[in-house]
Amino acid sequence: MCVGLSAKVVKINNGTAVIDADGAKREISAQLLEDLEPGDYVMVHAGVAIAKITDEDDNETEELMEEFLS
Amino acid sequence: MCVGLSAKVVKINNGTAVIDADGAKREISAQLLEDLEPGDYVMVHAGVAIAKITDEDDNETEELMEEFLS
Amino acid sequence: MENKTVTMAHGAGGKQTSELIDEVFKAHFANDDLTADDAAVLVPPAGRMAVSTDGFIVSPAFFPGGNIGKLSICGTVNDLACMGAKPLYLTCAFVIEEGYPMEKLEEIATAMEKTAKEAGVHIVSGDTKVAGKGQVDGVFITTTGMGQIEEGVTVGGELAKPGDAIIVTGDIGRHGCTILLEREDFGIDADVTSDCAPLWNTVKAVMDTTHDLHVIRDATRGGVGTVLYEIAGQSNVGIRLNAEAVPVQPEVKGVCGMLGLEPLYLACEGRLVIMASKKEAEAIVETLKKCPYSANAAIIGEVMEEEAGRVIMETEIGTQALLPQPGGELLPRIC
Amino acid sequence: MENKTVTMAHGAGGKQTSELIDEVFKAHFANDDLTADDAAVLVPPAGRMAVSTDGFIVSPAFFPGGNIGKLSICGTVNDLACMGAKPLYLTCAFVIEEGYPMEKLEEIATAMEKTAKEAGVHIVSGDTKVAGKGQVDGVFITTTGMGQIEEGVTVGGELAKPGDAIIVTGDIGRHGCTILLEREDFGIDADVTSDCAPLWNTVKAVMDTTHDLHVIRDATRGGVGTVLYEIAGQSNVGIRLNAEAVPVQPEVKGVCGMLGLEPLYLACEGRLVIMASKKEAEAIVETLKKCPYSANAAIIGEVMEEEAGRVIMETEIGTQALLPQPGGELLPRIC
Amino acid sequence: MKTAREIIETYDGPKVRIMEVCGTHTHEIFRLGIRKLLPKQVELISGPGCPVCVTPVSFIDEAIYLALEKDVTICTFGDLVRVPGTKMSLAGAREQGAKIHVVYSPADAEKYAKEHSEEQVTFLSVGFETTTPAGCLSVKAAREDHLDNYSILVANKTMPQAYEKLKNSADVFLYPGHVNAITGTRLCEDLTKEGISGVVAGFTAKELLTALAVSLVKFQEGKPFFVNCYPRVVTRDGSKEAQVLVDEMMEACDCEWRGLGIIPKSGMKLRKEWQDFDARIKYQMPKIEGKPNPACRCGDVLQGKCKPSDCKVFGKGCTPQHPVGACMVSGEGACSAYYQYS
Amino acid sequence: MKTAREIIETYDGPKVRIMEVCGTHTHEIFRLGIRKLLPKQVELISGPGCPVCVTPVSFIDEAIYLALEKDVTICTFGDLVRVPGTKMSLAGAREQGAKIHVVYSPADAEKYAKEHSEEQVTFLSVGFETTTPAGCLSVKAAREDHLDNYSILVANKTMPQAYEKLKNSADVFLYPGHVNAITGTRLCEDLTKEGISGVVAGFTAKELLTALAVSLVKFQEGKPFFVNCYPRVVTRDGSKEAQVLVDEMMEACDCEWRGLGIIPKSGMKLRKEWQDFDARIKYQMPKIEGKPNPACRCGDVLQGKCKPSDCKVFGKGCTPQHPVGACMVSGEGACSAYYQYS
Ligand code: SF4
Ligand code: SF4
Ligand SMILES: [Mg+2]
Ligand SMILES: [Mg+2]
Ligand SMILES: [Mg+2]
Ligand SMILES: [Mg+2]
Ligand SMILES: [Mg+2]
Ligand SMILES: [Mg+2]
Ligand SMILES: [Mg+2]
Ligand SMILES: [Mg+2]
Ligand SMILES: [Mg+2]
Ligand SMILES: [Mg+2]
Repeated sequence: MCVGLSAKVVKINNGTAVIDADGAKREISAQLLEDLEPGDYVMVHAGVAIAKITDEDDNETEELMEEFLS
Repeated sequence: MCVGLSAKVVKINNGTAVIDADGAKREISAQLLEDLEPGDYVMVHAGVAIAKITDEDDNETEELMEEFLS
Repeated sequence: MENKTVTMAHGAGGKQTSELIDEVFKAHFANDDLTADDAAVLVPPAGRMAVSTDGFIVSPAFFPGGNIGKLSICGTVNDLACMGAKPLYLTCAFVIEEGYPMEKLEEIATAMEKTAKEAGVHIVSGDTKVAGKGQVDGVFITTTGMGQIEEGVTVGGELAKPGDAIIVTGDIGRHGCTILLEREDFGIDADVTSDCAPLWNTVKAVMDTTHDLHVIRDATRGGVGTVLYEIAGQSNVGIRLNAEAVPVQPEVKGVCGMLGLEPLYLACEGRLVIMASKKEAEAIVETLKKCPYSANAAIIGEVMEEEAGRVIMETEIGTQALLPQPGGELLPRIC
Repeated sequence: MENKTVTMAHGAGGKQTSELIDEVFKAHFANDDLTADDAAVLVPPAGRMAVSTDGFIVSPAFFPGGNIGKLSICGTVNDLACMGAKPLYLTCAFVIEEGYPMEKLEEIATAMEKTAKEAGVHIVSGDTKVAGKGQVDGVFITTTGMGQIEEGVTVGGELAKPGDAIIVTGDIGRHGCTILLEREDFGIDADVTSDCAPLWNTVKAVMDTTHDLHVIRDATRGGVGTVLYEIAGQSNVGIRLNAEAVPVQPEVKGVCGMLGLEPLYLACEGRLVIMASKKEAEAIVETLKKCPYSANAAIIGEVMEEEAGRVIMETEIGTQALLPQPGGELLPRIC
Repeated sequence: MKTAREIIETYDGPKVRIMEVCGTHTHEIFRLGIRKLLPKQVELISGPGCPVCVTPVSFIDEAIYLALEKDVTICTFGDLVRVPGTKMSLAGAREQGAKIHVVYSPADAEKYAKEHSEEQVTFLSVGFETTTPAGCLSVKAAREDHLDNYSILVANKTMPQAYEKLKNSADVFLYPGHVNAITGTRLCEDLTKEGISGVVAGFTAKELLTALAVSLVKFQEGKPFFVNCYPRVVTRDGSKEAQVLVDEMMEACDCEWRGLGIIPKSGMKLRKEWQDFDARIKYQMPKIEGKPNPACRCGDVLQGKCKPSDCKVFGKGCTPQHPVGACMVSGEGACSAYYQYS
Repeated sequence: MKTAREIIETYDGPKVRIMEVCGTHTHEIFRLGIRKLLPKQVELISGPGCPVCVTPVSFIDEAIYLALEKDVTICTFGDLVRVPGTKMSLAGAREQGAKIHVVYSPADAEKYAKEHSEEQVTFLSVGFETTTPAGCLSVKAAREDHLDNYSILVANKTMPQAYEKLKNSADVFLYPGHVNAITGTRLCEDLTKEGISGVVAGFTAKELLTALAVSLVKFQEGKPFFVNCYPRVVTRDGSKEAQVLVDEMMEACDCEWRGLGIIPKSGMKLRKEWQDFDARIKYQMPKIEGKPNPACRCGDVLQGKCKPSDCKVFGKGCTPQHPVGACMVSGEGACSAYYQYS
């Protein structure tokens, strides 16, 4: 379940955030995440930011590979 | 005011009459006229028979002409 | 076809659109010229080409004497015929409301097939769009026809000549009357069916009788009265109409009496107004009476030089009066 | 025109219908071939004739990058162009909702005039129907086009050959994305405008570059994905698509990410899919890049003998996977 | 014996002004081209007998208020659809989403309400004595059917007060045959005592020609007269049933006529016992002041004080396609008839 | 060092059944053609993690009941529009005049209700832990906005009970990354004590390949294991705010899963304090017994007991164009994915 979209926070305002994904912007709820700031990356689902993420990218898989598979 | 249509009564039923004008039939109110019978001719206005008429035709004008103008 | 109704998916351009087209439209319209691609490739007509388009939005779509499918073929075929053109090719574009019963669509396609065959025209290309519930009232059809203009006859609304006889090919107003009774709930019961018919064969028969023809027009929207005013304007002539000669079915007269309407302004979908030299008029009427859709053809008036742009009625008491100009929406009246 | 809105009377076939036609349509569409009669009389195209019809019901009728009028010309012009046919004549049939603002109609006609001029096509005949309030959603337009097929080039959906290169003339899905954002209230703000454009000049430029062309198709309803599946079926070939080579505007990608949609299924109204011998592909792309509507043209895949009827995607990790078949109505999804 | 037509065409008596009160007479006279038969001394004036023409702007405004503000379905005779209100006609309101349902009779409006219990339905009750009973019958039926979604917006009028008001506008009245079918002829007979002459006329060509011929012959006799030239339909007593019905359900009230202003006791309204069905009471109708177009001379036209062609906007700003005043709307309106037939 | 892809392609350990629970995983695995990389011993099973697939027929029937019988505007994720109910889908109801409004988020449904105070609006609240908070937030907003025309029809579900029920269906679970983003990973860690192994997986190609590779390597070690392969999004604790919010507004209840039957305490419903917004209570929803098509083997498919192709109607009566069961509806449904990609 749960199509997720990683996007950058460009504005914060009273429980809501405006996010930007490749230039597509939308207001979403920021109520599930404390102290979000412009510039943060979040995972968005159904109009709600469900997690703050370290990066838009998935490069951390390399560390995982190193840890478990080498 | 008052487009009128002369039509023949083809059916009577409890305050309403079905009239026929050149084959166009419609149910109308017969409440303004006592003892209407199938075969009678009536003048119809806005869905109500407003007068029983002697005939569908206007030949009586000849009598009028004779009376007043000869 | 598993679906009993037309769904949005039928209009989305994918598998189900193809399904709909194959199973309903191609099944009925099949002929050598019909294309599966977005455009048909055709041999163009020789000589001059006539092209006409019309949208059909009749409500209700099914009525005594026909349905919107039959109408959509007749309307365009007749517009071509009125230019003296033999209808060759036809395209049809459907807009269908989400939820429309497949069975009815099938019935419409069947009528189109039958009428196109009778008119000798090939349906060559089509289009299907599905509009959301409430965004279109049932089904709309637009047909566009291409025809080959027969040599030797030139007709047009601007070619009426003083002295021409005016012929109508049958009793007038039946289509408009039928639709009015079906659509509105006026409680009137009258045995009237639409005159909707494809008239190319009729026009062809008249053209074979004489080439001395000036105007051929189908009296559709606005009826015979509107067409006469248009021609009077385009040709800058007057028109004298013999009120008593205009054929009207008694039932149509009765309905018009009840609703305060003038039959001359009721639409026909299978009647032509023809203007031709007076000397040919009798022969034309004779020919028409032998054709299937014009047994009641009649000479109803003549073209004159005076009163240019106007239509004058000769009344039942021998006086002359202007026919009032067609005035927009047909509304029944009590006063 | 005194009226600020379209009334039922404008559709009744009388004086006001003429008024509307004269003041809105004729004022914009005027040309030598435009008729006032019910059918236009035209010189037929030489050689073979292409004929195409399409109904346009886009909602909203006005959108960034165009309106229903522009679209109705582009759609049919492009369908003709895709047959290698120079568009000559066009008919247009309007269905307008009672109460529609005259100003908007005017704007639509203006767009049609401009687009027809650019495409070099003459509007030759029209039709106007007015439907009662609520019986049609604003305005629908059906256009039918007639074109002259240029000699020396034969293209068709059934002519794709294994080894052909597949070219798309620009970034995909902008029209579908634009309409989705305008129509639905998804609260998404993205700078996307429709790609709607008339492409005959583009096709002509390509045909002047090489005659070795097999398929030209505009990727309208259902988008590039649907067109590829259609061609794969018609030509009984497989198609290999390089996912990363398909040009998509970032904003369109972003919107699709949010709504769980695949850009390959979003409609374009100004993009062609071209299949041609691999050896001509570079030259074609070069030509395209010089044309106004195809600066982002790209080779996105090739035709193969294997996997007939299917479209295979080469993914970002170098694996191959079937492109899912187009599946009806586009619906945003969360899972 | 001369025919009626001969009498008319050869009339060489004194100048005479004949007013056809009834709109349907106006319509038929034009349709038959009868005006062209008249010698110069005979002037035909089209009077205020078209209910459409005399319905004031405010009535249309009231109907539109119900349709657009109160979401009421309006049932109406087709005649009213294009009559201009202050801002728009009912057709204009329909463009904005108002539900306007054209009916052939008030009974159909009541039936519509019965079959659409989820809608509120109001019938626009206009017309003279001929039409008023039909409106009353529909209200009676609604009570019998226990409808709480049906009402009528009443603008029914009565003729006698108008004859009084117009008595100096004409020498002879062609009385409206179908009004007299309901009211009988006693009142018209009585009017001779006040010096008002007239004949009751029917509607066919023969009937109209006869009525005109009789008028001219009697006028030349020089005394006030009354003749019932429509005896196949009109009797001395009229329809007792209709008179009783209307009297039971309605009472007279002052009433505005377009162009003529308020004529005391010339209108009808529902009696208290029937007020549940009075749309003005049911919807607590605010006072609506209609603003007719100041250029419009309908009022003068209706009184024979001027010809339609004397109106500055006749045929220019005001045409049947774009009527400014009510007289241009229906074929019965004097302005419309002049425009269309000349 | 081998790449993840190499590890997967060259796996030569014992037979292993890996269940991707999440529909989006299923979708991406097919889109990326990952199945084709797997050696024979690795079986991928598409589990019950698509909320569309596990939504029972009766839920669709309930929504249609509200739309057609109670004239309620239904706001829904697009995913549900084509899911078959007993007689029809929401798309079918829309054909019959139902108002079905597709939204991107529950917040939009609440906004729609706020802007359409004349309509009654119900949002179809489906989904797992990831989606439930969004539904709760919309109800909270509706109370703050004093809306009395907004409610939700709840079919939200929770995953842990499903893992228990399915524990014998797979050797390794690919846990749904976005569920864990909310719930954290503690529960999954604990499952190892019951012998249930799994890894939390992300959704990009790299993330999926890594998760699979880790699964295979750890599986060969022979002991129950848990690894969070999606640490950029998923933490040990998840979103406290979401957990508190949902706990405050909802409580567990027994719940029907399409194909799996009723799983105790696997569903959510609004707590008493929020019942004004519970569509079932607001509209006194009668008990609706959905009748799934008896030919449909969705339940077995979801449990890995059979392949879609083992279903008699797969690809014949049941296609994405004409789905018989929910698994054929969305791209995430196992049957749909099999049909479309093979
Ligand atoms: S012409 Fe028009 S504006 Fe003038 S009096 Fe007649 S209705 Fe009124
Ligand atoms: S193929 Fe269709 S009917 Fe069979 S299990 Fe899958 S969804 Fe159900
Ligand atoms: Mg035409
Ligand atoms: Mg036509
Ligand atoms: Mg025509
Ligand atoms: Mg098409
Ligand atoms: Mg409808
Ligand atoms: Mg086309
Ligand atoms: Mg097209
Ligand atoms: Mg195309
Ligand atoms: Mg036309
Ligand atoms: Mg609308």
